[in-house]
This record gives sequence, structure tokens and C-alpha cells, in this order.
Amino acid sequence: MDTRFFAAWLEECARVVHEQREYLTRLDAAIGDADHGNNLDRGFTGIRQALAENAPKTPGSLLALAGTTLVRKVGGASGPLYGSALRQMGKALGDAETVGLAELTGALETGLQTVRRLGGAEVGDKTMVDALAPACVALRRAVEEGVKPQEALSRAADAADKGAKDTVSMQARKGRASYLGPRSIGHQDPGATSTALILAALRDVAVSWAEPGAAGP
Amino acid sequence: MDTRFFAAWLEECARVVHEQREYLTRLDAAIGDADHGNNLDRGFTGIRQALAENAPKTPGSLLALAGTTLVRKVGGASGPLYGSALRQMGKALGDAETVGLAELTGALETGLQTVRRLGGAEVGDKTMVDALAPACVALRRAVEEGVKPQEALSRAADAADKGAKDTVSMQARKGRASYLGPRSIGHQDPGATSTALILAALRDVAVSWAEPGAAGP
Amino acid sequence: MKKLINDAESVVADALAGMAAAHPSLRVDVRNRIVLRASGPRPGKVAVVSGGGSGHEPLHAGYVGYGMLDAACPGEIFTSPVPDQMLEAGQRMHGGAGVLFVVKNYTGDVLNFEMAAEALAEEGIEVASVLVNDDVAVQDSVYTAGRRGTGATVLVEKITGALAETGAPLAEIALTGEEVNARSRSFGIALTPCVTPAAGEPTFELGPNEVELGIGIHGEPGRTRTALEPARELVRIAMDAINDDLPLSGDVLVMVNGMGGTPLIELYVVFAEVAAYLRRKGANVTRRLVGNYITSLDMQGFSVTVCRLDERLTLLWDAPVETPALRWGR
Amino acid sequence: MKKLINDAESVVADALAGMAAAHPSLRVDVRNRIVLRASGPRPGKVAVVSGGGSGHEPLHAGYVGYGMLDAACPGEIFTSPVPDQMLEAGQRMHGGAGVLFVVKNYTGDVLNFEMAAEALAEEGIEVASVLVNDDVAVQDSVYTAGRRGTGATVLVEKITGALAETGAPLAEIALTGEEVNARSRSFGIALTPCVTPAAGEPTFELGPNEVELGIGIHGEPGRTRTALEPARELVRIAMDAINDDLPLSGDVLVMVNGMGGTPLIELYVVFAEVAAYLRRKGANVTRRLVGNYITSLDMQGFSVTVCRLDERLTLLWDAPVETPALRWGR
Ligand SMILES: Nc1ncnc2c1ncn2[C@@H]1O[C@H](COP(=O)(O)OP(=O)(O)O)[C@@H](O)[C@H]1O
Ligand SMILES: Nc1ncnc2c1ncn2[C@@H]1O[C@H](COP(=O)(O)OP(=O)(O)O)[C@@H](O)[C@H]1O
Ligand SMILES: [Mg+2]
Ligand SMILES: [Mg+2]
Ligand SMILES: [Mg+2]
Ligand SMILES: [Mg+2]
Repeated sequence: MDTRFFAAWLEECARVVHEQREYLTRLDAAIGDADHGNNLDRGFTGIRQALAENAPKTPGSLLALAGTTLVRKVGGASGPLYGSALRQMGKALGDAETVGLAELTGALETGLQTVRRLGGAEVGDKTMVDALAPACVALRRAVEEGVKPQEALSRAADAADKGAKDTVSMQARKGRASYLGPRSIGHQDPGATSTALILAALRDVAVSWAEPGAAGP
Repeated sequence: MDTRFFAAWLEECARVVHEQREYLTRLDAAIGDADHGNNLDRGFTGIRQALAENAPKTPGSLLALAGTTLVRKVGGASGPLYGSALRQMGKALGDAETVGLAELTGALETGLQTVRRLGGAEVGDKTMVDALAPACVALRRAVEEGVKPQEALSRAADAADKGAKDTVSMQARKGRASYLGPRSIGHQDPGATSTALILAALRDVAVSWAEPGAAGP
Repeated sequence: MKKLINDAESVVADALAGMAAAHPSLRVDVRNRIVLRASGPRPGKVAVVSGGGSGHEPLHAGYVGYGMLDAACPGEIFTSPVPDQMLEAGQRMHGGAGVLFVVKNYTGDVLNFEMAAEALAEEGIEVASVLVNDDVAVQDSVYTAGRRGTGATVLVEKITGALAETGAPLAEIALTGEEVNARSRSFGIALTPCVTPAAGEPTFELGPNEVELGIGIHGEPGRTRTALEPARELVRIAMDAINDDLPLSGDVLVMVNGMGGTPLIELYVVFAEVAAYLRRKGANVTRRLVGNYITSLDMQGFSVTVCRLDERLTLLWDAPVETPALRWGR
Repeated sequence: MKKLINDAESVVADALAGMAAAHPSLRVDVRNRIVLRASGPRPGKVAVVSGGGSGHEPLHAGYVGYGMLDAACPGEIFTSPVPDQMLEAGQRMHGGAGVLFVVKNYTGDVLNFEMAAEALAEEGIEVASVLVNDDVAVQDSVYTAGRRGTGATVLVEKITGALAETGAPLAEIALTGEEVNARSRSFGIALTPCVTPAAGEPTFELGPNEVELGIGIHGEPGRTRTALEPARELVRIAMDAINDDLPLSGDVLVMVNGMGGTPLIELYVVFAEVAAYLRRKGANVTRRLVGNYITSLDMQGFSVTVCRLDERLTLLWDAPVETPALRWGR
């Protein structure tokens, strides 16, 4: 997976987040403050612009730029969390020009650690961690099983999606939704949902790049 | 008509105004500021209290006290207008212990003049004048024809009622409703309506006092 | 109806009790419905007294204090106060130099203040009145009760209050008040009607995409309604109405006023457009107010008031004022 | 959605343009979203900087000026600002004595301010932060993000700002800010939800006879809802929650704050009840604020903040302040 692949991923994220912006905001209205969709849309629009102005040469520098852009554009809780995670993922990838599944998995795990370190959320706290953590687990298992990248990323996306859906029954213990106590139960966490969208975008890009005729991941 | 008769009239006004308070306020909400019912209710409740504390000996002093009470309790446009009108009516009746229909008619005409002098409204301006003026005309004619008081007051009440209803088609040129310009058309004036209620109360008291067994007016 | 009240009947009294508890600089006579400076009358100073229906807070009681009003007379919600209130206020704050009434031009206010003025005059206290009628939404003609008094009331109270503080004579203060009024114009627009505690329901109906143009401050409907437009367009409508009546140039004071339910962030959006409009007209905004100064209960919307300043009025505007709702210089 | 705006996307920028036009004492950098004292940094003075999501006006930009903030960093509506804003504000207002961040305890605010603090420290600028977490509606436990910062923010900004003006060192100012926070508690109740320009519809639903208890300032739902009760009863609920957490006695400052859409007359009704409650508890209300100080767009409702004062804090509270939204003594 090369720089163009990761650029395509971020591009797809921007598209999906823009498309799902109102949905994410509606989820956030239920247990938060109705800005998550706009926050991420602003952030990924910023990434698009940043990449247009300045095209990094390696996957690592690309993700680092994307992370910095999120930090600079998003604000809220999700800005520093997603932004720092992407930044640390970028750092983890170093100067490599292409990245294998194992390296990507390691980077994503670094991203997860970053989110956990900054936000202090554990699995079950009804946050983006509940989508990101199972995705990392699924990916790690896929690497161990030696499956193809598109299959592995597909499992990660499914795990994230399931993780996001599982937040419905949880009571929030971090972030704004935690103020609601038991009333947060019954609603899907917006951040976990956007994480699932971002991992679905990763899968979709991997799948389309793996199609015959396309440049493989 | 003696002091007790006029006290009964004011008592009946208080009862009717209280009963119709929301109706009057609703009329005022349409073309004014939604306080006419409360204003008059506060005023006539005040009159009730004032008469309970201090029972004047003559019709004139009774109406003067009632007028003063309205001025002191009501506020708004209707307080000084109704209050001054009653006060001047009381003055017009002088020290007489009983009042005939002719004197009452003269007093009511004085009341009308007071309203016109203070408020500057003419017939057709969509104000209480549009109920009070025809009532005075009907009463004067009845006096000239020499009909019985209860019949005369009944005609006055009818004229006031018709006058109030006729305000529906008028465009207001005085008071708060005048700000609406043509949009004031189609609504009945609250002040004209309360005037009609007050004159209906006068008729009802006259009729019930004229009933066999009751002390005649 | 959702309101932070104990009882529709007791709102005015309860709010006055709150003012008494909140502002030790005021003497609040809840029973007689008057709000006075706690410091009492100052010998030789004209007492500036105003009043009007409640529901327009902070007007008028919030403007009682040094450099502005000596007393305010709050009526029931949207109901002019009764003469006894102004009489009592005048008697208690009279410092030997007469009493100035600042009266908004509504039939009820005019009549009740007139009766109070007569009663004060009968006691040998000199009285003058300034009638405020700045609202260009009302066509000035024999076919109405005349223009309403709205936003300019705040300006007249501030400037006459400042002048009174200098020991100026009653006639001069009254003239200055009239001058402020003559130099001021206002126009208001509502996004929503207001709900009086007594009526318990909106005073008029507005569709989800309608606004009411030319509203006054009594929750009464305005002259026309139109579709909800961007702030820039609503400001243009208001400012054109003002500018048609009093061409705007030179130094001006601008007040962008919320109707009670309008968030401050929106008033700043409006202010930006008003400032841009005036810049285009070549007028020079030298003094400004943004906030809730003369309201209509919970109504959402705004009014703009523009006053053409000169040097003297600017100095009086800048003079120290210390009231619950307007304060600077002390 | 009925709002006085040009466009949901441009609300924050347009309102900042309005602030710039309305307050010559401020330097408003609309592009970088920072609001600074026009007078620039004062050598030897700690710069007090705050910020947070927009929609809470006058917080924070309305508190920039002498005796309070040196700079404010407004985020998007209900969205914490980004680190670049605080970094830039700190750089521009730093007078050589360090920068104090006043941060409301929300995950987003905490994280973004932390990143800014790191960046400032990397430039060799000393930074300290005060975390405000006064909202007793949030149970202080490991099961939440911790108490929210609400009304006490205004008090912390005023008092740290006053102390900074005396030339006090950063550490002392930070400690004093923490002390104000430790002595303050708040509780909020909403009659209506608010509507963000982005969502265009209410952030939660409330029945015509329901109120939401324990709301924060982000339009998020509160902890429970109950039937609409008289103001006296709602105040009892709020004050009991505060008093259970910090027994109220001695001298206290009370702020009765409107949520943006609440008419002032209702806030005074509430204030009367709060004052009566405190009297019954034997506490002594020595300082008061009534009005819209930290809001949630167009929400109707109120919050109460109580701070147990001592002599030093009272003096700092009384010290002159000259900002668009809080002004006395100059
Ligand atoms: N401490 C935390 N750790 C991990 N994720 C968090 C934390 N706090 C909040 N989040 C995530 O951020 C999301 C909210 O993001 P957003 O709405 O953009 O920010 P804000 O809550 O500041 O308005 C939540 O749905 C949750 O998934
Ligand atoms: N200038 C006037 N002359 C005669 N009647 C008037 C005048 N102005 C108002 N009114 C009457 O007063 C009524 C309104 O009374 P009310 O609602 O109590 O006072 P306000 O208009 O001050 O709220 C109107 O319906 C009208 O009949
Ligand atoms: Mg959010
Ligand atoms: Mg009325
Ligand atoms: Mg009225
Ligand atoms: Mg947010």
C-alpha cells in the first residue's frame, strides 16, 4: 500500500463523512452536542485541501499531515483524538514508501494506543475506542492467519461496524455522553460510528484497488 | 335608581368582566397586547374591595369612587378612559340620592365626552367610543320617547352591542390597534366589547330590579 | 406556556422582589410598584422618572441609578403604570428642581403620565415630560395613535439622566430629551411572537418561515409579514425604513437590541450587517450598544435604533452611569 | 429553524465581525478566530486566555478587556477551539510573565488546551491551566468525564483577571483560580432545548410540561426530566443539589444566569427565590449577578452558581473590570 493508496483512503473518508455528516450530527444530538458530523466534515475537507496544496511523498508523512490537519481544523474531543492518532500512525510508518498489512496493523494499534492514552477510555466506555479496538484485534488476527489485505481490512471494517453497533447498549463513561448516565443507553456513539465509517472506507479502497486492472494495494 | 342600584350594577360588571376576562384578553391579543381582560378584571375587583371598605351614600359619590379606583388600579389606555368617565359621571350626578333616567342619560353623555376629550377618538375609530356613543344616542331617544328605564337601558345595551360588533369591519385609528393599519380590520375591538358588557350589566340590573318583588330602579 | 414563574398573577411582584435582592443600590417598593435610587433624592437635581408596562426588562427599572433614572414605575405586563405610581415616585425623588417624565408614546402611557403630572403639579412640584416616538414602523399620520416609543427610550433616559446629574434645569433637560428623540429612529422585526403570562399563548401566529416586520414592544403584531431571510436582508429592510425617514450620515450611535429571546451571537451577526449598511451610507458609527435593552418577554427578534449624535450628546452619552443594566465610568 | 444569521456555516465568523464592529476595545482576528485586547500585551503581566465552543455568548470573547481576559478563542458552535488558536493568542498576548489558560472541563477543551500548552511551552513560554468543574449535576466519579465547567468559569475569569492586573505571578494566579473553582458550584435547568445552526432542530425533545434537570451548556440533555413546576420549586431542586455538595453558609456570591432565550423578568423571579433559599440556610449574599453570562444559544432556562467568598476574593471580584459583558469601576 503506497502513498496514493492512503491518499485515496483519506479522499474516500472525506466523501463518506460529508455524505454522512447529518447522520453523525444526529447521533451526536441524541447524547452529545450535535456537532460531530460538522466537526469531521470540516476536518476531512481540510485534509483534502492540505493534500491538494502539498502532496507528501510517503504514507507516513501523508498520515502525519492528515493528523496535523485534523488537530488544526476540528477541535472538540474528536479533533485531538483522531488527529493525534493519525499523526502517531504516520510516525509509526516511518519513511517507508510502501506499507504492508503488518505495518499498517501496527500503525493502527499505535493509533488506538494514542486515543486511549489521551482520552483514557477503555473498551466498553462507549467511545470511538469501541470501534477501533475490535478492528485492531481483527486485523492482528488476520495478519497472523496470513489472509489477503482486502480480506483483512474487510474483517476490520466489520469488527468496527459491530463495535459501533454494540455501543448502543452501553452506558457512556467518557466524553460528553457520560453526563447522561443511564440515559446514554440506547443510542449509538457518534465517534464509534465515524470510526466504523473510516474503516469501511479503508476496506472499500483496498477492495477497489485489488480489483483486476486496478493498481493493487 | 338609588345608590344600591348603582352598587349592584358595578357588582354585576365585576362578575361579568371576571367571567369574560379571557374572552376580552383574546380579542386584545388579536389587535393589541393581550391585557384588556386582566386590566378590567383587576379594576372591577378593586371597585368591589373599595365599596366593601367604604360605602358611599349617593350614586354620584359611588360612581366617583369607582372611577377613581379604576384610575388607580387599571393602567393602560382603558384605565384612565373608563376611570375618568365614571368619575365625571359621578360628578354630573351631584349629591342626588336617587337618579332618574334623564339624569343617568346626561351622566353617560358626560362619560362619553370625557372619553372623547382624553382619547381623541371619534365614532368609527374602532374604540370604546363606537359602543358608548350609540348607547348614549339610544338612551337619549328613549328618554325623549318617555319609555320605562328598563326598556331604555335595554335599547342602550343593544345599541352598544351592535356598536361593538360594527367595530369588526373598521380600521383602527386610535389606541394600540391603530399600529396595525388595515390588518386591524376583521377583529372586534376589545374596549368596545367591554363597554357593551358594562351596558348589558346595567340593563340586567335594571330589569331584575324592575321584576315584581324586587326594589324598582 | 413554559415560564420561570410562580404564578401568572404574581410575576411583576416576584420579579421586583428579585430586583430588590439583586441590587442593593435600588430601593424597591414592591407594594407601590416603584423602584428608586436607594440614595434618595439629591437636592437641586431634577428627578428623572420613567415607567411603562412590565415585560420590557431591563427597561425601566434596570436603568435606575446614578447618571440615568431616579425612579421607575413598572406596570403590569404590557400595561402602562397607574398615575399613583408616578405621583409617589415623583414625590419621593423630588429634590426641589422638578421632575422629568420620560414617556413612551402609547395612549395608555400618555394618559396615565398626564394624570400623574397634573397631580404632582397640584402639589406644587414642577413637571415636564418628554414623549418618545421613534418607531418608523408606524406611519406618522392622523390615522394612528402616532409613532410608538421604542429603543430611543433607552437613549433619552441615559442622556437626560446624565444632564440631570450636572444640575441642569428642568426645561433644558426636557429640551435635550426631545432633541435625542428627534434625532433617533427605530425599527423592529420579530422571528417569533411572545407569550404573556396572562394569555398563556402567543400573541400572534407566525409560520415557520415567516417574520413579522415593524413590531412594537408590546407583543402586538407588526405592519406586515414576510419570508424569513438572511440577517443581511432583514437588516436592509429595517435600515432602509430608518434611512427613508431620517437620512443617515455623520456620527451615529447604533443600538442593536434583542427582544428577550434572541441569543447574543445572533445580535452580533445583526450588528455586523448594520455596521456594514451604515458604512455604505457614509455614516460614522461612533457609539454602540448590542444586547437586550428593551424587550418583549420571550420574543425572538431584534430592533435597531440609530441616533444622530453631535458633540454635546456624545459627551452626555459617555458620562458615567451606574445602573443594573447600563454601567460605565464608575 | 429561525435564526438571525446569514448562513449556518458563517455564524461564528459573522458574529466575530459584529464584535469587531461593536467593540473598538477589542482586536478581533476573524480568520484566526481570536479576540484580543486592542491594547496588546502588558509587559510583566500574566496573560489570561480562555476559549471554548461558540454559542455561549458573552462567554468568552465578551470578557476580554481590562481586569479579565487578555484573549479569547472561540471554537465553532459547541466545539472546543483548536490548539492553534490558543497558541496564537498566547504568543500575541504574552507579556513575559507567562500565560494562564482557563479551561472548562470537557474532554475536547482539555485536550485542545493541553496541546496548545505543550506548543507554548516548547516556545519557552510558561503556561499554567485552571480547570473549571463546578457543575454538580454531573456525579463526580470515575464513571464520567468528570464534572463540567459551567457558570464558575465567569467567576474564575473575573478573579484571575483581576489578580493578573496587579502583576501577581502565574503560580499564584493559577492557585487563586483553582480556589475560586473549589469554592463554586452550579446547577442548570432547561425549559426548552436549543437549536444549533448545523442541526437545525432541537438537540432534545421536551414535552410542553417538562423541564430538563442538570443540563450543561452544550445543549446536551441533562440527567433527568421532571414536570414543569413553579420557579420556587425548580430553584429548590437546583439549590438542594448545590447545597448537598457544598453546604452553603457565610458570604456567598450568587449568579443567576439565563441560557440565552430566557427573559430577564424570569431571571429576577428566580433570583428572588434563590435569595430566599440562601436566607433560610443562613448564608449571606454579598455579591450578585443576574443576566445572560454563559448561555446555550436560544435555550430557555437558567443556571445558578454559588461561590463562597472570603475577603480576598471579594476584593478581587470588586476590582475594576472593563469588558463588553462585565464592567464596573471604570
Ligand atoms: N475520552 C474519550 N476517549 C475516546 N473517545 C472519546 C472520548 N471523549 C469523546 N470521545 C469520542 O468523541 C466523540 C464526540 O466527538 P465530537 O462530537 O466531535 O466532540 P465533542 O464531544 O467535543 O462535541 C464521541 O462520540 C466519542 O466517540
Ligand atoms: N384613544 C382612545 N380613545 C378611546 N378608546 C381607546 C383609545 N385608545 C384605546 N382605547 C380603547 O382601549 C382598549 C384597549 O384597552 P387596554 O387593552 O386595557 O389598554 P392598552 O391598549 O393600553 O393595552 C381598546 O380596545 C380601545 O377600545
Ligand atoms: Mg459533539
Ligand atoms: Mg391591551
Ligand atoms: Mg396594554
Ligand atoms: Mg462539541
